[in-house]
Amino acid sequence: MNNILKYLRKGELALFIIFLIVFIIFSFSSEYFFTLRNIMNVSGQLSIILIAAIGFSVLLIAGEVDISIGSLLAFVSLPLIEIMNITGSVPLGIILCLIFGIIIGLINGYLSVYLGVSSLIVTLGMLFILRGAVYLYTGQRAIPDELMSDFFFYIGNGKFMGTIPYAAIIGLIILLIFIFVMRNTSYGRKLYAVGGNQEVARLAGYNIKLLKLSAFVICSFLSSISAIILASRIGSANHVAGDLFEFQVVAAVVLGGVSLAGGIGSLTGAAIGVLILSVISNGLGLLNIDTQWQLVVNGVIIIIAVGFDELKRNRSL
Amino acid sequence: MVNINFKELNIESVSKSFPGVQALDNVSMKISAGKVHALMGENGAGKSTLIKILAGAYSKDTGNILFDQNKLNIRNPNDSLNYGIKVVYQEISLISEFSVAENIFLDNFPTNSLGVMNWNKLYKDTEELFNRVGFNLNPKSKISDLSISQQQMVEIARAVFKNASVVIMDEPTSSLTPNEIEKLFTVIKNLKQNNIAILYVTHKIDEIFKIADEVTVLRDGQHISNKLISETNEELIIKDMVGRTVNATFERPKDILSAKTVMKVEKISSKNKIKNVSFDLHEGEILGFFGLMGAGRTELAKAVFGYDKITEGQIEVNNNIYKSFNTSTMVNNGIGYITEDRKGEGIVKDMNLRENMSLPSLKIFEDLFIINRKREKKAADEYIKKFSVKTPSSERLITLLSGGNQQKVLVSRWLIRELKIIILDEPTRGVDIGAKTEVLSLINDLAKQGLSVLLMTSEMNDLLSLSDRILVMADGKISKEFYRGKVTQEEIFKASVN
Amino acid sequence: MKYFQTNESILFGLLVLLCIFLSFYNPQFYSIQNIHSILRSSSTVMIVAFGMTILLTSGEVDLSVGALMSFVTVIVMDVINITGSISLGLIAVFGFCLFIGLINGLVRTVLNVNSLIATLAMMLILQGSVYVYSMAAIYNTHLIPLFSFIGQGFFLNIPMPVVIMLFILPFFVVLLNYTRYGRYFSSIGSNPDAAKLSGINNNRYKVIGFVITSLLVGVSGVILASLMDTGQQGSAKGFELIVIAAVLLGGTSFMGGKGTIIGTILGILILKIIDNGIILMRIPQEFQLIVPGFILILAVYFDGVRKKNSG
Amino acid sequence: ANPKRIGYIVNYGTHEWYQNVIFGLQSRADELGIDLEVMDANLDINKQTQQAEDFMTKGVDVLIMTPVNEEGVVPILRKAKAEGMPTVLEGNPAKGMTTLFAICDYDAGYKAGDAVGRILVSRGESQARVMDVGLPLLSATLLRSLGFMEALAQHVDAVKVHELDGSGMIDSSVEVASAALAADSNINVIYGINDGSALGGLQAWRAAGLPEDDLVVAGTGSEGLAFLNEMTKEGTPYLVEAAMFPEGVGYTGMNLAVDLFNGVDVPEHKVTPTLALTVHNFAKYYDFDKAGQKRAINFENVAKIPTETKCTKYSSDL
Ligand SMILES: Nc1ncnc2c1ncn2[C@@H]1O[C@H](COP(=O)(O)OP(=O)(O)OP(=O)(O)O)[C@@H](O)[C@H]1O
Ligand SMILES: Nc1ncnc2c1ncn2[C@@H]1O[C@H](COP(=O)(O)OP(=O)(O)OP(=O)(O)O)[C@@H](O)[C@H]1O
Ligand SMILES: [Mg+2]
Ligand SMILES: [Mg+2]
Repeated sequence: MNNILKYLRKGELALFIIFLIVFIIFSFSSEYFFTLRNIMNVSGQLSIILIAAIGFSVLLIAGEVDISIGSLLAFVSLPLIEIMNITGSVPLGIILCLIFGIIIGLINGYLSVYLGVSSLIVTLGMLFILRGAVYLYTGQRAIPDELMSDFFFYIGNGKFMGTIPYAAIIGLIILLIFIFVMRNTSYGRKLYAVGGNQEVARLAGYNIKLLKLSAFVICSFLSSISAIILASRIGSANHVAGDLFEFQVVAAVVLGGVSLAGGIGSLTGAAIGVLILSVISNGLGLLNIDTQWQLVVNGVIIIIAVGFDELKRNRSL
Repeated sequence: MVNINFKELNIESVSKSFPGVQALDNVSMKISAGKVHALMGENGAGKSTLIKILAGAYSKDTGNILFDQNKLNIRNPNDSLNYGIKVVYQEISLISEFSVAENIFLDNFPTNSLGVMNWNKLYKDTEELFNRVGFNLNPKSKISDLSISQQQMVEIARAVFKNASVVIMDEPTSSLTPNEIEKLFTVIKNLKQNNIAILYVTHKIDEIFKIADEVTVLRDGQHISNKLISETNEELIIKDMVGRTVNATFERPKDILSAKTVMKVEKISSKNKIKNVSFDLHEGEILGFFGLMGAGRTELAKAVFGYDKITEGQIEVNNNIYKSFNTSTMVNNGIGYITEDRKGEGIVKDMNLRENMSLPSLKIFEDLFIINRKREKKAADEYIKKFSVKTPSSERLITLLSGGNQQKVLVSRWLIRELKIIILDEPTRGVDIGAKTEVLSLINDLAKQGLSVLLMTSEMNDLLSLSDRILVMADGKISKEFYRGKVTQEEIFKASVN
Repeated sequence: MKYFQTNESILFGLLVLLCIFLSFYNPQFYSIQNIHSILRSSSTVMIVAFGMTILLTSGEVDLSVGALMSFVTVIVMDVINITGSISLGLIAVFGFCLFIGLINGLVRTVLNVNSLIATLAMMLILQGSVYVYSMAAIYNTHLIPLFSFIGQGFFLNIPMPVVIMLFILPFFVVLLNYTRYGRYFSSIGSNPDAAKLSGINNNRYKVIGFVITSLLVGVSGVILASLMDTGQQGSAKGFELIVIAAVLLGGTSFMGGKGTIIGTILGILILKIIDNGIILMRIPQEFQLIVPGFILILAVYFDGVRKKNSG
Repeated sequence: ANPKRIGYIVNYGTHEWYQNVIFGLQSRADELGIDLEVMDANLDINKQTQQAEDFMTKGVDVLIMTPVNEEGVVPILRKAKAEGMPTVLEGNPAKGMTTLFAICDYDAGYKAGDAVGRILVSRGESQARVMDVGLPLLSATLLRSLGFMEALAQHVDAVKVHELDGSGMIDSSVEVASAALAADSNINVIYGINDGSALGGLQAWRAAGLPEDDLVVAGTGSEGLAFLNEMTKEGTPYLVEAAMFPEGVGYTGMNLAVDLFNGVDVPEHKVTPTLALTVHNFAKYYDFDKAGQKRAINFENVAKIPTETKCTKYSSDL
């Protein structure tokens, strides 16, 4: 516990306490909540958002934003499933899916960074374009995974030793890697600097464009990994997948203290943000609260948590 | 590439134009290694532009830059850094979320071959650097927790820390206290001994006689003169700069303290370190404030102006007593405020000069609900002329003006309207000597007409020559009160270190 | 033309090109009916977009407009059904919108929650609570003709929603361009500290921005309810994105500081004409997503190129 | 013995149709003393997957699901099988399912088309020019449109003038239908794949100021009060409703779930009743209180409707 606390900075500590409170409340109010099985379920479920949120945070920290990730989720699962169905090879599908993700990241990045169109606009446009393309390609019908290979099924549904979801393990590994990269490598620090004050970073001789481009690629790449896990969980390339996903990710990440203005925030914080929202959603579901009330509660919690945090830190975005 | 041995940095016929402005017009100069070369000129003369070209931030239109006879190929900041050209910029250029150490090593983080940061080395090297140059800062503190002057010290430390062949300082002392300025001069002497060429830009003429070896003056983007320091004097330089002489002593009325009280600050405290501060301000009085860095002058100004909430005490203006108020309350009571942080809190970057000027006073330009743009423009033009703001028109975006000219606009912002009290926090920072005299004498004139002034400036001479009273602050409290003519610099300093 | 800024001229050119292209393709494009249909569906977006332009100009955003709008359709229909009075229905709607706008504004200013998050949360809350208010859609049982007139009627052969929009429009053009409040909003968006230190009460104007937007949503919501003849939860889905996309297309910056109502109007017309054209041309409706995506990026790109060229 | 707890994951619980399905499920569960727990995936397939996991954690006796998307629930079915959890689907078949209760979309559309055809013939019309306010998103709704058109063609010369995507929502339907009518308003039949679409089409017609005398509007679903309100208006062109009796669907579904739990042999597809409703026959099935905005279903009469054992067409036939 002490070790965990040491790693949490001030703001994150406050969030972590909120998380604990939520956790304890649910543990007392639902008999199913604090069971190994449920905890493991949640950890698998949240990995989809977590992985995308890591990439999203990296990009936010670098001072840019990508709101096309929800559409991207649906889009990159097309090559994944199609290639798997055609070639019968899961790795080939995965590789192609990731390549598509990288390409979209490059396009987003190129348009934003090299052509100088604000990334919000580029990716808002991309949100429409990718979703439209998915509808057009699929004729608004999901493409099923016809291969039905166990390997692919296990990515999103399987559990290591029957207990720990593989998805959770993938999420955790990615999280740890990127926490390290952002904190302790010059690359990570440069991303912070670029997002914190682009002009200063430029005068320090950074290749701003390349750095930002790389952040776009990371964001799309990680979202593509989310897409793979999601596709495995829903056994298809689904045209409705990822609808409003970008909002879920934004909410979690900002709740976790990553600033929309760039240069501020940590992946630990972002992860706690994801944790809080996922646990709330799970707990409310187990308590049989109507989805409608869940929306209300979620909204109120976001306001309270972010507001509380703001008041405490008195930071402004 | 680094540590090139050279005798002179040669700038040959460099020109640069921006739409509507010829910022540099065939400027040539030589900066010798081991010498301090001062660069002077009015606001907008082109000093910062020249520096940015050397730094690779702007590209020049024509001309050459050479180390002796070797042409430098500066396409971007990276090239410039590789040549060892290090710049302390006029506006603070730091990552405010980073630690001091990270900022110092921003362009060259200590890492292993995999790019993993070596934090220990980072902090240790920073510590050593500070010890060497005599700055006293914690390498781990966050920039946003530091005062402007502390930040300026970080900037300076960053520029000189290693591999420098040319160090360029654009008004480095504009936000330093005398004590820190001394330290900076020691650093500069140190650099000279290491055979580094130094280009030093300042508006404070006395400084160049302390450290510079030669001085070049620019006017309107053109090279006017170049003299060894031993062959020139203050008057000559000012004449080169402005084309005339300026006079900078001020007469103040004698009986000002018997005038009626316009503002009564009673025992106010704020979260931002102000503790139990009280003072009166009389009609037409210029009340000076002095304090060392972090003494709390800015915080006091912000508390009085309603920017920071006061937690205790009250303020009486216009016979109204306020315990809780915001900036619009104060503006409506005829109070104005000029910030020390021009870029961060002063200019509105999406607006042009006219809109920046009229922002707090739009009401007076209104016909019914509609702004009368003609009147607004006329008022703006009037102040552009009065302070000789260097701009093609009042419709120019404020960000395209030079730093000093922006400051003039911000001063005009408040003079355009009827004011009872003005709070000036470093109002002449970065303003050239000609305009500075104009600003100060305007303040003096306005005070004579009944405007009351709270003047916070680190320029001791201005403070002494203008203030009717001087309050010295230390640690968020007022430590001593002095009266005009009955105080010396030494006494003020003594009170401020209390 | 003098009132057009350059960016607006580009949009205007684009609009003209679109119209010419479509009329070649299908002469029906210029039929009165079609023009009515385009304008009618543009009006509800425009009305809300006026508020959104102000908000974006002052550096804020409101994602809850779509959810609020569908809530409004339910409230207005329900209250009129119960009381039989349109006035009471409108009072209820605007009271509610005022309340929501205030909350949005206060959460933003007092709790200091970034507005993207604050209004995203409000969107969730409204989406949820509209069902808590009434699980079922509310049908028009009052059958008051005047109510149907609001959305479906014509005045001087102009659809009523357009008339209402045109009635509101001048206020906002004047407000943003010719009054001090316009300047206040821009300065708050561009440099909040500078604005505050100029004696502007940032928080007050931010709250006002949110309230205005919510009230405008009230207007659009009533029109929509009349058009649908129903109070329908879940209607106006994705409305916020369309409004924001249109405002951005119109040249207002998401970072605050710059905003133009004329640009916003042009942006909406372009998007709506594309929507309409796709149906007229009988192209797959999926292109209703793809084409605006491209247009958005292209328009902003060309705007950037132009700015670069002119310095 | 009856199951004690049954979980139902609805795809879109705020839709009137599904509220009435839930009402039917609940009515039957109450009669049998079963605990029914409902979760709403709110059109989010990922959420549906999570909710299925939650129900398995809770260990309900039977899991009923209306898939947000048929392909998307395949892994859930696979997991449920591994867990030995009996599952029942509603609406659409999916790979690996055990049993399904659903209306026949094609047949429902067909019945409405048939009724509209008769009306046109009785009016002496020889051509049906149709605006189909559809929802290409779902195969079910495509089947409805198809059935409708094919039945219509049995009576008159049927042309589909507009094929629109109204998203199944009244507001989008108004919008796309307005544009379509502007392009070509020579229409005499509006078909909506649900009530919102039909009403949206009708509203667009009205907003365009077109005459309603020769128009026939047909909706689908008998989702809630909307069609009853409109149909009972004086002089309305809204004459036909392809009724699908959602309450009846729920009622049937609960019986199916109980059978499955008890190991009774269940059909792969249990078809629920559909019928073309008009203003003349609706009272037999629905007790409609217009002032109170309430309807009550007559389960008995619905049960008496002759019902197919197999649909004429499935989505695989598209
Ligand atoms: N990016 C720019 N775009 C357009 N004009 C510019 C730009 N930068 C500087 N200028 C103009 O070039 C001229 C020279 O400006 P510069 O900043 O070099 O002056 P300066 O000598 O440093 O003045 P100060 O003492 O006020 O800092 C000014 O008229 C300024 O308005
Ligand atoms: N020792 C310190 N450690 C951290 N922050 C400090 C320290 N001293 C001052 N500060 C911060 O520096 C800022 C500026 O200080 P302040 O404005 O009080 O100084 P001042 O008297 O106005 O002098 P100047 O403006 O010349 O720096 C404040 O925001 C304050 O919080
Ligand atoms: Mg300068
Ligand atoms: Mg200060």
